[in-house]
Parts: sequence; structure tokens; C-alpha cells
Amino acid sequence: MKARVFVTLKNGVLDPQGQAIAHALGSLGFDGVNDVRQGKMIEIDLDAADKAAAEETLSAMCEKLLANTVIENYRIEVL
Amino acid sequence: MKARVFVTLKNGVLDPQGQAIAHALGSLGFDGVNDVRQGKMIEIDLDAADKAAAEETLSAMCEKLLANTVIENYRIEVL
Amino acid sequence: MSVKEPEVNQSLAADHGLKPDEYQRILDLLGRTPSFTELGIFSAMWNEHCSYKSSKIHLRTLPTTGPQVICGPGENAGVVDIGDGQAVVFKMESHNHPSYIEPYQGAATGVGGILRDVFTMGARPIAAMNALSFGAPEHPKTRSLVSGVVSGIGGYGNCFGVPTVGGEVRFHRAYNGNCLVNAFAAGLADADKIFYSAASGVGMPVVYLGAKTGRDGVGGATMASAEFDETLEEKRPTVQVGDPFTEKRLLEACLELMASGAVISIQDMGAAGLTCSAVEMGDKGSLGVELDLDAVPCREEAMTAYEMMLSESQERMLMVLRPEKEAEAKAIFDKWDLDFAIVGHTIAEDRFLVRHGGEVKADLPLKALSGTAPEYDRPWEPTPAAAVLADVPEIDVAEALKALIASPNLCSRRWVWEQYDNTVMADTVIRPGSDAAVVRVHGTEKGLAFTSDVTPRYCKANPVEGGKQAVAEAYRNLSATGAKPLATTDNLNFGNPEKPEIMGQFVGCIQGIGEACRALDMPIVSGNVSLYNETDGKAILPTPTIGAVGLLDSLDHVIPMAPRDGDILVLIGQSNGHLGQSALLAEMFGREDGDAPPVDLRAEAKAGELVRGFKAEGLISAAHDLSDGGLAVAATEMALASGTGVEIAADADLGDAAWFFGEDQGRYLLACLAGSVDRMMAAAQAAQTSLRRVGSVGGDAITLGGATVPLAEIRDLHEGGFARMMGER
Amino acid sequence: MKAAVIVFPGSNCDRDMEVALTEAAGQPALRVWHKDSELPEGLDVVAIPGGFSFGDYLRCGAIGARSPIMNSVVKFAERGGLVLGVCNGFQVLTETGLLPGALMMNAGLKFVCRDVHLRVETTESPFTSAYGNGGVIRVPVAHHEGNYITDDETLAVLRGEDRIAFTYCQPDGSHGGNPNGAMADIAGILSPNRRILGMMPHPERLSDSALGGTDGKLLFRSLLDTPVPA
Ligand SMILES: Nc1ncnc2c1ncn2[C@@H]1O[C@H](COP(=O)(O)OP(=O)(O)O)[C@@H](O)[C@H]1O
Ligand SMILES: [Mg+2]
Repeated sequence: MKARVFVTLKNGVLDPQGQAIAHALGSLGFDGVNDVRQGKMIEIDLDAADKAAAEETLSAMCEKLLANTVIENYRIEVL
Repeated sequence: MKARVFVTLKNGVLDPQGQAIAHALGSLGFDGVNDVRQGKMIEIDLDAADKAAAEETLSAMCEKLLANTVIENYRIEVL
Repeated sequence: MSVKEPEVNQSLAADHGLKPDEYQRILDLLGRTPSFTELGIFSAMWNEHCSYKSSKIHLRTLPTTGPQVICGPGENAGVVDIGDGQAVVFKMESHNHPSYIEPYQGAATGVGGILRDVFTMGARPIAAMNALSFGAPEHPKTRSLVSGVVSGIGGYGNCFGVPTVGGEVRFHRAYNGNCLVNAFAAGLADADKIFYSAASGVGMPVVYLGAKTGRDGVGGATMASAEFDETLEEKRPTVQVGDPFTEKRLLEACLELMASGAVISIQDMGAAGLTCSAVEMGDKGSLGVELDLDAVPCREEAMTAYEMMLSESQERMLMVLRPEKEAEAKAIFDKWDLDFAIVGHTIAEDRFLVRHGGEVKADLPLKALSGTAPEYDRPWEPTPAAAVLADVPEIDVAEALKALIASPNLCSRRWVWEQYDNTVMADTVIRPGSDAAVVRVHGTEKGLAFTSDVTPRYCKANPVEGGKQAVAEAYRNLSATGAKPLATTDNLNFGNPEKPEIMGQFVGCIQGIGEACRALDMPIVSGNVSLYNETDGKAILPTPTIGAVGLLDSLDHVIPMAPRDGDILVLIGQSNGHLGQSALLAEMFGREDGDAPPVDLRAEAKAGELVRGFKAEGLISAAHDLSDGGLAVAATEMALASGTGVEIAADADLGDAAWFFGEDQGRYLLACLAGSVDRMMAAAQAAQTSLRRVGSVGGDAITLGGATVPLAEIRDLHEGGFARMMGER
Repeated sequence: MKAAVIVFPGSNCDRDMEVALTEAAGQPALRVWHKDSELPEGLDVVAIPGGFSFGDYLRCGAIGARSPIMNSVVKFAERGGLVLGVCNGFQVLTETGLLPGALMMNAGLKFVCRDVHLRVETTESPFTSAYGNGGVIRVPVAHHEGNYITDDETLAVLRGEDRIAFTYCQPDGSHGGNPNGAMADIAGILSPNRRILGMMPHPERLSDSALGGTDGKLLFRSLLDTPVPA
């Protein structure tokens, strides 16, 4: 079963990468960029009985490893 | 206007981070993980006349900066 | 927009960590109830971290002066003369709690903070070290803390571009709930171009430079008073994230600004950044400060005055600039794409005036803010004398050596230092893995040596001797590389000072450190105190980390650690076979008993001078100090460094355990040609210091009396130990 | 020899490179700020130093490669100028397309700082001519993204045209000692006209006996004996 996990910085947590990208886009002549935040997309192919089971496993994976819940949020999407 | 850009490694390009995650999940006792690939999700808030205009700008951004098309593919999603 | 602020009272003050008597002190001082923002300001200024209220009276006893000292404690970092119009600027600071919460960012921002302390003084950072203490290797949290902390330190320092050349790593169950991350940085400056924090001149612009302000680190207390806040999730205190790229630009911009002559005074923004830095500048300059928070560059929406005054956002500086230089200054900020804003000005009255959204948010007597900060002489009990050491069982020397050399506490730290760029700036002469690291003074033939030491086992058993030993070992590490010890910085990590026995450890260690720094002429020029390192009432081992700096007038004086094949090995210093609190007992038998080894400071000084003298006369080819694991481990480390075996003979009087693994202080193992021994003997006698021939260099095995282990086997155990502990092999 | 070092915000080996070039050339190397659009007149060599240009955010070298100055560096290269990219400089050169392939995160996922041994695979270049008949040299690496990759066709071309300048090896020259998992142990490659070199190891950090080695020096020495482009 294929799934995607999106890991993003929590609101208010400084995102130096996003800031640098926004600034670079500006100097490349792209105006009207108000904000940029960089996150991770982790694509996982796993065996699971069904969607529900997969979602359960995936959130366990996020809590244990994929996301640093002190500063990051995660979202799960089973395809 | 809010949009998301997903940058992923091309097929065949080795992904050390993805492999490490797969390995780590295994040693945490998560079985049945067949494959893991790590990509980027870049969330951009930009001014644009409409969806089409935004998509055009965004693909220009990807070609010029956000993706290294030698090794990466990108997908754009305007919300 | 103005959020409804909570009512200020006794209990809100308590939420801010202010004790009832401290809150009363505020009421008396102001003759009124403080505003919410004012309460925040007091809590920031009067917490342990800023006010040193529990430690001040004891820190005052430390020696801080000497002909070499240009600026002692009190500024962002200490400044020491190294001749030729140059100075070395250094300090060590802890980031323990943040690193335990979020290892990568906690350690990274710790490095960022100490680098800022150094370049705020006008010095370009040239070396960094990190002293790390973790829980037991088998504790479930340890591995992730180690990898997070180490990659965080590397991630920040490597990007910034300072060579990380030394440090310590230790493991002990006492750190299971509180790891220690002590970061050291040293920089180089012209002795006559040091910048200080004291503001001067009335009506001078106060300028904010660097990253934008967010809610980073704000809010333990605001959380507690959540009722005033609908959007809790948004206000939630967040971990500070480091941005080494901004720090690097800040460094370059600050040095350019200083060169341009625009800077009157400068202060970095650390904890409670805006509050502490503004008050410090005014206080030191006997001026008032008026701030207009509407001008502060903010990263987040709707930040309140309270939040801006308490924010711990990183990579920010506050400066007082010469108005006539404003254009020049602005050009430099723009060149480096850094945010900059005039957020206030200096005023004549003794007043700290903070405006926001057209309201006065704080109006306080500035001097009193720091001047009347509480100061405690906390009750303390001296640590009881350690019981005499129970008998030590017979040991198999070979097995003992293998066990020690492979143990997490004594194996090679290569796994750690290879994740740090230790050669950037192309001046690293002696890299990590030796006694002290040596960095060339750029463009000269001189060198600076750096080391970081402490043996918490000793400090626990006997704080006074343990305090002395930490300084003595630093002195030895510097001397063993041929450097003349110059000065010291200390990072005092202890448990809860409100417990008399903990306070007793603190007082004892300071006494020992003070005595040693006096006797060895290594004044303390900067430092940091971290208290309350406790979890569930369990305190860490007393860990007064000593960072020390030495000077080499010429790189020709550098003493390597690797002997030459065919060299003779001589031991300098008295051996009594002291096994109390030794690594042998701890690692082999899980025993931490007996007293710490006594430190004879006069003998230490003599031994160090002899070693430097031998080098000057070209008598020795290598040197290494004896510390954890005694003679056996020191000899083995020299063999590993040279790739050649060593042989050490057994001792007639002392048993194998005592002779090979005893940890008597004041000792060095030196390598020399047979022809040099007599002259060295004579010199040692003249200095009433024991010096004896103990072995030789050659072959491909470590031979200790009757025991022999192949060097290849030892190397694998030593080099592989750390990765094995991390579960990587 | 007139040399210039490009300086990006976040470059941190710019001074080291400046020192090495100045030492070799006998005349001070110039520093050129990334916001400048033109290179100084009459340059022989442009060096792109190590460090973390723009924090290496997004991808290492990506933002630096799109700085104003890089357009004129590309033009300079097209005119046959000598361009040396070390570490972050190599990453920048691949991002500009002046050199093929890309540098991925080290296979071990950790930053790695240590001396490595390199086999000099070709002395047919302005950067390696002084290494006589090849042999093994020792220089430090210090990077987190040095894992070179390219497609098989390109690799074949690099081999076929003798454009692999350095490969990682054991002290005795035998196979091994690859610190980052780079394809075919590649540590440095040349452009088709052989006048652009990108390499991960830092020759400028071991060009001084006081630092324990001078193997890097010969690379800069080589540049001296190189004829200036017509
Ligand atoms: N965290 C660290 N970072 C860099 N180098 C380290 C670190 N920990 C230990 N080292 C280095 O490893 C070597 C051995 O450390 P240590 O056992 O503390 O030496 P000593 O016993 O001589 O003080 C020293 O060169 C030291 O600088
Ligand atoms: Mg040490």
C-alpha cells in the first residue's frame, strides 16, 4: 500500500530554509512571494491489511521517528 | 494564493535518506516497509491573478530554482 | 490590537518563578503593582540564569586578575593578552535543558550563543569546543541524545565556519534525566579594538540588528496564565531554532561595522534578549534606555510587548551607534541582507521606558533592575569525607586494559569529532584526539592551545580536590602540547542549590578551582553557572567544566603525542597507586568508592614547567598526560597515536592494579632518546620532582609487565567503541 | 597569475582559498562579492570556495549558483578561463551546469571531516600537471553532501574523455577509502575543455607544512605553469 507523510514545522517555529528560498525567489525577479515554508514529504510503500490499519501504523511511525513532534506537525495520506 | 510544490528524486536516483528511514523503521519494529523515498514539500503564499497564472509562475520557479531537474521531478498544486 | 493582560498578583509572580519575598521586593521598589510586562522583565532579570543570585557570593572568591588579563568576568567573554597587540577572547556556556528537550536545536543554539558572545567583543571566532555529559549508554534516551546533540553542534559550527577542535564526552547514569551540553568558543582580536556593552552618550540611537523576533522560548508563565489568551496554540512556547547562516552574516556585518567606527557599544540578545541586553547596556553606562517596540522587526503576527521583551529568538544584536555613521552602517546591513531598526535611544535619567502601540508598557528604575537583584547566601553542608577504599580485587591486566580502552568513557571520540569541521580556516595544527588542540594565530608562527576537562566522579567524592583536579588536568593537557597555560573559563553544572548538600558541592568545587587557578596562574576570565540540573530529585554529578587556553610563542614548541620507534618512556611525577574513584573501579567493577586523588598544586606547576623546559632543550619527542585509566591508558594512547607498540615494566612495590591503573595526579609520560634521560633526571632532581624510566617504544603490541595485547586488537577496541555503543556495528 | 575568489554570504573557506592562491601566484588574489555582475579584468583563475553559500538551504550550492556574479563566471568559463570549485564550490558548479552530475548527501548521512587519500587520475589538466605521473595525495574532506552521482552515459563520457581528476583510495592507492559513497569513488571532475575542476576535498587546507601536509600545494602550483587562454 502506498502512502505519503507530510511533515511541516509548527506555526511560529522559525524556518530559515523557507526564508532563504523566499529571498532567493525575490532576487530572481519573482515578486509577490509573501511566504515560503519548507517541509518534508515522505513516500512510504508498506504492507497493511487495510487503509485504517495503514493509517494507524503510519501515525505510530510519525510519533516514533518521522516527525519531531516538539517542533513539527505531520499529516498522513494513504493512497 | 496558497500553493504547494512537491520535489522528489527521479526514479533510479539513489536516496540515502529514504533508505536510512526505512532501515530505522525496521529496527523500531515496523515490518512490511517495502520502500521509503524522502522528498520536499514547499508551501508558497504568492500573489497571482488566477490559478493558471500561479501555476505558470510556480513552474518557472521550479525550473529556475526549486528543483534540480538533473535529479529531481516536481509537482505543483495550487490550493 | 491589545490582548487583555492577566492581573498581576502573588500567584502570577510565582508562575514567573518569583518567590513571595522577591515579589514583595518588587512592590517595595516600585511602590505600586508592576504591569504584566514589568513583571516579565523582573522575572527575566532576577532569574538564576541572569542574576546568578545563588552563586554570586561564591564566584566572587575566584581569582580573575593577572598581568595577562585584559577583561575578566562581567562582559560577554573574557579577554586575554597574547602579545604582539593581539588578544584571545573566550567563554564557555551551557545549553543543558534545551538540549534535553530538542537535542539538535538545543545544542545548535548553544553553539550559536557562545559564538555570539565572542564576536560581540569584536573577535573573530577561531576555535570551538564542546563538553558533553550523557546518561548511561544503555539508557533508552542516550543514543538519540548523543546523535542529536553532536549533529546539532556540527550543523551549526560547520556552517558558521569555526573549527571545532576539542571537548569531552562522558556517560554516567546520573545524567539520565539531565544531559549537559557546554559549548566553548574562542576568538582573536586586536587588543586595542575590543568592544564592550556599556552605552555612552545621551540620545544615542539604540539599533536592533539581525533575525526577526518571534515567540521563541516565550511563555512558560504565559501558559500558566492561559485564561487571558484565546489563541493558545499560537502563543505556545516554541523551541528556538538556530540559523547558522544568519549568524555568519551577523558576524561579518558586526566586524565590518566595528571596523567602520560606527559602534559605541554592543550586546548580543540571549535569553530574554531585548530586556537583558538593553538593561545591561544602560546599567554599565549609567544611562537610561527608552525603547519603542513598534519598531522591532517581528516574525509573527500581533506580538505583545511582554512577548517581545522576553523572546529568546536567536541571531540578534543590540547596539548603540554613532548617529553620524548611520548611512555607513545601513550600507553594511544591506550588504548582508540583515534586518536592522532603530528601536530606541539612550536617556539621561535612570529609567527603563518601554512603549508599544502608543502605551507605556514598562517604566522602571533601570539601575535597580540589576542592582537590587536578590542575592542569596544559601545554606550549605560540606560533603562528608569519603570512606576509605575497600580492597581492590586482583585483576588480569590485559583484560582490564581491553575493557577500559573499549568502554564508552575511554574509547576514541573520533565518531564525534569527525562530524565537526576541525580544519576550516586552515590554521588547525593539532586536531582533536590529542591532549589539547592547537590552532595557529593566523598569519603568525604562534599557536593557541585549547582543552576542556573535569572528572565529576572526583568532584562528587571530594568537591575541593575534584575542583582542583579539573584545573590541574587542564593545565596538564596544555603543558603536554608544549603550551604555557594562560587563563581559564568555567561552566559550573550542579543540581538544586536549595539543597544544602548540593550547595556544599558547589562551594567545595569553587574553593578547589580557586586554589588551583591561583597556584597555576590560570585566572578565570569568564564562565557560566547552570543549576537545578535535577530530575525527580536526582541530581547530576557535580560537573564544573574547565575550559583552558594556553599560548605557544612558536609552533616549534608544539609537543606531539606520538613517540618514535625506539624511544625511551619516562614517567614524571610521583606514583602512589591511588585507586579511589578510578576509571578502573568504575568501568571494571561498577564501583565508585574511595576518595578522589589528592592534587599537589606545587608539584603540578613544577612538572608542567619541566615538560615545557625539556621541549625547549630538544630533549623529548612526545608527551601525554596521565588521567583516567592512569599509566596503562596513557601509554596505550601514545602507542595508538604512533602506530608503534610500547612496553612498560611492572613496579617493584605497587601491585599491577595500582601501578598500571592508579590515577595519581601531576604525572606525564614522556618519550625521549636514551641519551637524554640523564639530563632530564638531573633537571627533575633539581626541581625535587620524581622522574623515572618506565619503558620503551617499539614492536606491535602493548606490553604491561607480564601482559601483552596486540596493538591491532587494541586499536579496533578503541576506535570501534563509540560506534558499538551507538549500535552502528 | 591573476586569481579571484568568489564570496557568497555563507562562504567560509574564502580566506583559506585566498591565502593558497596568493601564496602560489605571488600576487594577492582578489575577492569578488556575489552581488557584483562583472568579474575584474584580466583574470586567469576564478575560484569558488568551500562553505555553506546561503546556508546551503534548499540544496547545497543552489542559491549561490543563481547569484548575479555566476553569469559572468559562466561567460569567463566559456571564454576558456580557469575555474576551480572546491567543496561548496563544486556543488555550485554542478548547479550552474558547468559540470555534470550532482552531489547528494553522504551515504553515511553524517557530516564527515577527515584526511582522505586521492589517486590523481589524470595529469592532463591545468590543475594536476604538477603532480608528475599521478600517484596518491592526502588532503582533508569536510562535507555533508559529497556523494557524487551522474547517469551512466555521463559517467562513461567522463571516463572516456579522461575527465575524472581525482578518486578516493587507500593510502597505498588501492580501492577503498571513499568517505561519502560517491559513484566510482569520484572526488573531482573536469569540464570538457579540462579548464574547470570541481572537487570535494580541500587542497587549500593542506598546503602548509605547519598544518601537517603540503600535497594540496601542487594543485595551485600547476595553475602557474598553465598558458593563459588566447
Ligand atoms: N565533544 C568533543 N568534540 C571534539 N573533540 C572531543 C570531544 N570529546 C573529546 N574530544 C577529544 O578527544 C580527545 C580525548 O578526550 P579526553 O578523553 O577528554 O582527553 P583527556 O583525557 O586528555 O582530557 C581530546 O583531544 C578531546 O579534545
Ligand atoms: Mg580533556
